[in-house]
Amino acid sequence: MSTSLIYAITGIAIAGLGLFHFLSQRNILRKILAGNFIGTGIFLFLVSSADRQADGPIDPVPHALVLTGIVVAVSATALLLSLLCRYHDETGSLTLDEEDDE
Amino acid sequence: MIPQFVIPGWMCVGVTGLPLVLALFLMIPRLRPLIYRLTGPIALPSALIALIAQPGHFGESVTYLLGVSAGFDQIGRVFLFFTAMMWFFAGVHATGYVKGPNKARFFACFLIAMTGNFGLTVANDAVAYYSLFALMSFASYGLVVHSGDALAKRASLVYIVLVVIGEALVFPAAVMGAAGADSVLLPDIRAYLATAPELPVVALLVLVGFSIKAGVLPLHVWLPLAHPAAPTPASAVLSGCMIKAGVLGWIRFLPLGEAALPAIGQGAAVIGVVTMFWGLCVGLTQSNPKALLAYSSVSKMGVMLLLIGLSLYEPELWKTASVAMLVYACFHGINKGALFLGCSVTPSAKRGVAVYVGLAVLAASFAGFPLLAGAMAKFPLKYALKGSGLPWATVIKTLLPLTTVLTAFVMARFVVLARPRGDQGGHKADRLQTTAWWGSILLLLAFPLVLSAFGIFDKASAAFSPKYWWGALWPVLLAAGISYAVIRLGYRAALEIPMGDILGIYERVLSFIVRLVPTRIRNLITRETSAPLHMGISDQWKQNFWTFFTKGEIRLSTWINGGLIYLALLVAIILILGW
Amino acid sequence: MMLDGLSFDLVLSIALIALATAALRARDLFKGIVIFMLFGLLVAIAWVRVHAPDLALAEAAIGSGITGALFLGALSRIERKKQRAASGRLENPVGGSTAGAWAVLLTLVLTGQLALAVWRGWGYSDGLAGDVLSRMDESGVSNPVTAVILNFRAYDTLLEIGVLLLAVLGVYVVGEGQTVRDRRSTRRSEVLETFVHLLTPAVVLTAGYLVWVGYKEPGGAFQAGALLGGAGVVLLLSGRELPLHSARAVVRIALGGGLLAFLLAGLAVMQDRAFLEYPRASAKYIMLMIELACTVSIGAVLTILFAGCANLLATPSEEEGS
Amino acid sequence: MTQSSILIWPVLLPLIFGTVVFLIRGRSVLLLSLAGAIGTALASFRVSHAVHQSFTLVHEVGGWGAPLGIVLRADGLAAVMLGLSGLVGLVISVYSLTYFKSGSRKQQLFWPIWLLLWGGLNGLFISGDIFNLYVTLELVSLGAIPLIALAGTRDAIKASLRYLLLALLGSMSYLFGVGLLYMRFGVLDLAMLGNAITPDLTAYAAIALMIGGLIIKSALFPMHFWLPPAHSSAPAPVSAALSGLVVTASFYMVARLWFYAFPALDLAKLGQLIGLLGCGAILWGGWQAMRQERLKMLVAYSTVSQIGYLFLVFPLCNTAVEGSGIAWSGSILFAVSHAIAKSGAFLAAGIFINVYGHDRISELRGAGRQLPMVTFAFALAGVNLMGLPPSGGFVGKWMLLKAAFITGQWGYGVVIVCGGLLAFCYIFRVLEQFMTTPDENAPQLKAPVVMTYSVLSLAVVAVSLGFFTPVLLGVLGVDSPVSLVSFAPEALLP
Repeated sequence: MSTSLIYAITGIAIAGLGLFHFLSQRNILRKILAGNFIGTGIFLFLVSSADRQADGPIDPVPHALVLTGIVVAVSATALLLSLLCRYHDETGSLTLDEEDDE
Repeated sequence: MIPQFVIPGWMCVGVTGLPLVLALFLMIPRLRPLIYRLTGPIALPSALIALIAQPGHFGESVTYLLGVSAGFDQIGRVFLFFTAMMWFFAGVHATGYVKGPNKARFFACFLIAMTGNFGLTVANDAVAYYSLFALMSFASYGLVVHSGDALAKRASLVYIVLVVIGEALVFPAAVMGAAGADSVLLPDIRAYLATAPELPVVALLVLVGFSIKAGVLPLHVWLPLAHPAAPTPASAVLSGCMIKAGVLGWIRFLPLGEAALPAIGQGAAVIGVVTMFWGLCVGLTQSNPKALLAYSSVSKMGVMLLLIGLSLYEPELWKTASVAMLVYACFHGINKGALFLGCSVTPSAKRGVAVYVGLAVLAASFAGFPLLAGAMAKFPLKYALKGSGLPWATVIKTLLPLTTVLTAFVMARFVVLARPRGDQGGHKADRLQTTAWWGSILLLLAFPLVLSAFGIFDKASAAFSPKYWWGALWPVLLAAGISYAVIRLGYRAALEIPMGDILGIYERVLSFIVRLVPTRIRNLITRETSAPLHMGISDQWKQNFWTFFTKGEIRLSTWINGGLIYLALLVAIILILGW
Repeated sequence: MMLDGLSFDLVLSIALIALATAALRARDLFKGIVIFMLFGLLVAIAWVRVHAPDLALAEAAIGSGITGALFLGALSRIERKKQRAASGRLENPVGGSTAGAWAVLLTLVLTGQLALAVWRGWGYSDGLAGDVLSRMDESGVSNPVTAVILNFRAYDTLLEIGVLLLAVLGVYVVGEGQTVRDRRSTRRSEVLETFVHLLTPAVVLTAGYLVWVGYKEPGGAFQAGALLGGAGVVLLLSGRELPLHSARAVVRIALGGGLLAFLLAGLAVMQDRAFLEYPRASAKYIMLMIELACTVSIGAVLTILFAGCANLLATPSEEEGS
Repeated sequence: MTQSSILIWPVLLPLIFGTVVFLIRGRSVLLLSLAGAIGTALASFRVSHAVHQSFTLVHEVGGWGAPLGIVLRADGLAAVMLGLSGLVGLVISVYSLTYFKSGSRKQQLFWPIWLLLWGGLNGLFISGDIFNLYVTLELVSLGAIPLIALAGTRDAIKASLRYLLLALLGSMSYLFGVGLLYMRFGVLDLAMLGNAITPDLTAYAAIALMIGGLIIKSALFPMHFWLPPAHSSAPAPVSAALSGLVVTASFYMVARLWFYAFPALDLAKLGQLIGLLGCGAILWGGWQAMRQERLKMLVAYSTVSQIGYLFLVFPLCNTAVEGSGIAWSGSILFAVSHAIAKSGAFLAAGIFINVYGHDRISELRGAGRQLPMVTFAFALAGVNLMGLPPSGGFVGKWMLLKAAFITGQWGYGVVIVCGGLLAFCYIFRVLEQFMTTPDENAPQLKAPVVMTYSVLSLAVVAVSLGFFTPVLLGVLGVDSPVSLVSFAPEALLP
């Protein structure tokens, strides 16, 4: 069990945790937060996988991928949050399901 | 037999596309009056080609669709000729007949349907046949719906629903044949099907699918609705030409004469016989002359199906049966088309006796009066039936005179119904319309010439032998006499079966199912139908069914359900792959 | 060290999972977001542990810093509408229903499957580390991560700058027709003001340094841009008027400049080469130029994303009207 | 400039023009946008043409080549898709010239987003790298969502919020899969991955994540529920782009991965699962389309239904059965013709909304008389959706059906036919309303000329696409993953 494998598994656990809350929370702000946890979990896994060869060099490619991923995540989060705010301004609601509209 | 010439293939195919080209010019409003006048004549080149072009292969192109191929054999030639002639008369007739705001749309649909109808007679591959058949069928919707009144709407709805069902049945059959033969060429498909294990499936799909267009019981219900609803020239080509496309479909897709399907063949023959009588009996009760003619068409298509069925039962019969079908289809196309055109000439005609004579000739011919087309068409038919080895074929043979008598009655009733009446406000037939009608009568009288032009006269020439005259004469005389007596006595039909007869049953069955579906679609299907929609299903059940479809989508789209599905999907994929 | 490496890793992992749980199940959403930011910092430490200092910087700056700020901005805007109850309280996610039980079960199974997949597939391949290292001298930089981002896989980075631009455009779209919050309501504090005054030049300097150092050591445009963005957020919070709206040419140039510079640089070298194939001799300078332009753009983008979430974008009509 | 450099222009041009039209203001925005659109379309057509003339084009961005750098590849499939996006994109652009009010903020924001989105799409089609695919997919998603929100209505905001949340889940899922694959096989290049991949749990988990994510993005039943609200509430040209191109792009990615990156694996069982979902989509989408009261909702549900057909390629194209490769060309043809027809249908719906101010089907009586050209265009698009000849939809269905028979999976054949019946029901319902004679005093209405003719051109192309099947097959055959020989129409020649 190496350092990087521990973090890789941790990353997957965090992603799973995020996924559960992403799907089961109704409050969208919480959903977005959970989505960020999924993202961070995946990034943690990716970054750890760069270090998977105990003695080998660090693979810089996953680092570059994660950097891209972080930027995409922050873009999507910002867009989501501003959409949510607009939605909230117009409806006063923070949930999306049709059943909650009534 | 007239001389035949080798005509370039592109020309033979090209003439069938001329109506479509003409239709395109309708987009220019200034040209429309001219195009209305050209609508009839545009059919003549096709008739000419059918008459003089050497049968054979016209060529193919791999650049279009899935590859297309064209050509015609004797059957296609004859079909194209009488089809083109009837479209010609109907087109000329339509020029003055059709009026109103939807005139341009009518002619567009008329010309497109014409192209489809011509094209399918020269189509040599399944894709082209299917495509042109669909083109014709869907364009005819515009003809049926033309007037836009309640009757037309109902008729067109029933028509289009059945057309689509027909297409849906033929489509897989065509693909199945093409997939097995690994070719879209109709001869290849037939050759493959002759020995293919899936032949019964394909045969059933083709028989049922094209039955709709042909108007065979119990799928005939659109005919008696559509023909009265459509403008007269449209009815003429619908009944004279387009329903024959269904018959041609059977011929083109089934390996007739090469494979035996005893069970399906017998079934088809039985349905053919039933259709034959059903059409005559119900037709007799009609009070709308066009509905009556429609039923008579149904009856005649029953004859066609009977021959197909017999040939499927016994492949050797196809040799004689094919000639019989050809002659019969040709006769029926011309005669029925002329009868329909007569419907719109008579009501306003002040020409008195002449119109009566014309109508009488048509009716007599249709009933099989000696020396006229109907009597000639019957001979090959009798030969074919005589050759059948089907155990109960003798029953059919003995019933044949009965159909002759019934047909004569139907025709007598038609003449009575179609007689000029002062109280009918209807259309005033102009000179051109009347001329077109007379033209079609002349063509009918020239029927022996037509047959000899195509080299099939000898099969029907027996009709000229005097020893058969009496057999052809008595049913007509009997019917005419009884009819005269009935009219004199002032008897009126006690029973009038509504147009579309068993459509009411369908509607009841349908409405039973329809009750289960939401209102919107229910409105779509049952709009303006006569049958009351009432039946008792438990409300609870209805409720549940309703909820399933209205709420189902909403339930599906809630986060937790969507999420669960997503999770389950991922887990399932990993499991089934990694198992 | 009290703990040996592995034990530290285990403790940190458990802490990360615990923090994630705490953040997601916090009763108060504000608290949840703060925990999320804290979580981000710990993740940065974890990344240092797996030898990813570049990313530790980026995660600290963007992943937790800017993202946290975005959340807080949005939350404060929502709560200003006196909806604290709605946004704050944690509802029982699925009401203890069977659906909830299924969700737990399926997530567990899926996570287990994925963890197993990672476990089984771990350590088979070297990846591209060897390829990258063997061609480092051709790349014009000495930091492998920078080499991948700006040279080997520069095309990805180019498109990603496009993604950022799209996000900003999206925020502008969403901000259309929104009423603008009265900015005077933000109380100005002397201390913050002074702090910001001192901070801004320092941040700009640091950002420049990060870009420069990125060639050899951890750093680069994203980290530097994130710093600039952070500075922008602080400036906005301190009540400073910044040009934010796309009606202003300077804003558009700041936002679009990075992408355009990147595209033009890629095109300029295309005479007899492939797109983005820098000549060996000038590769370093071209990349530097691209990075500087992108740093400005990223900083501007992040600032405006925050402004969008916190409803600080004015629509032009209102600007013109008032 | 190397020969393969023409490959990069369909991506570069829209990105450059998109950025530039964002930077500038004033009258020249429209001019430059149009120039960008025409340029992009021409560049795309040029690539398609070049591929058709010769062979797969390869462009190594940065000159590094695989596995280190990113490789762009335009094979037959990519060339067909590029041609599609060029055509549909150009028409959407022309339509949009007059759709948005001149000089409005909406117009100013629309053009840069649309051009960047278009660039992302083209980038996606030619990408030869699984991570680059992710970035382009993000470019497309983050372009699509602002465009929906551009409508500004409450529905649109809600729909785009929902869409973005799901898109985020989808792309995270995909990224996770990419990470797993890279960890296990050490390459990102599609072709190299195709050689390296081995059947093990890691690969399967990655496939599940990637395909699962893409199923969300391509709205395959039962993950379709975000699509109808999103596509129906967007501005008309946006709906057209989304239903025509964006959804198709996600399907394209699945196909690309399946046939180019995973061919070494036995995915038959997964193919059956996806096939089932496809059948569900065809039936459920068609049924729901029938129930809609608004035209755009109906068209959007029709997309759900038609997407199902595309996914039938996975169960039907079975390399073990000779001749089943026809499913491949059938499904791609179907995708192309659906994209064109659906864009046409949405653009036509946009004109109805523009003229009537609403799209309630029951109140569009007599539209056939009042707006004959638009109605005609909608009918032609409908012909394609119903799968009637000679449309591309017909040929696509024919090929799929044929594959169903060849592989002996008749069940799919039944669903294909039933889907056509459903399509007839929902299209006919609309057309019947259009054909109804309008009220006596209904005013004569005028549709915007540019918009009308752009719709009409799309509809005509969609309907006549079937005629050009051999041309499309010729392009598609360049480096095709399955043998296209067995259904070459040359078999017709004596």
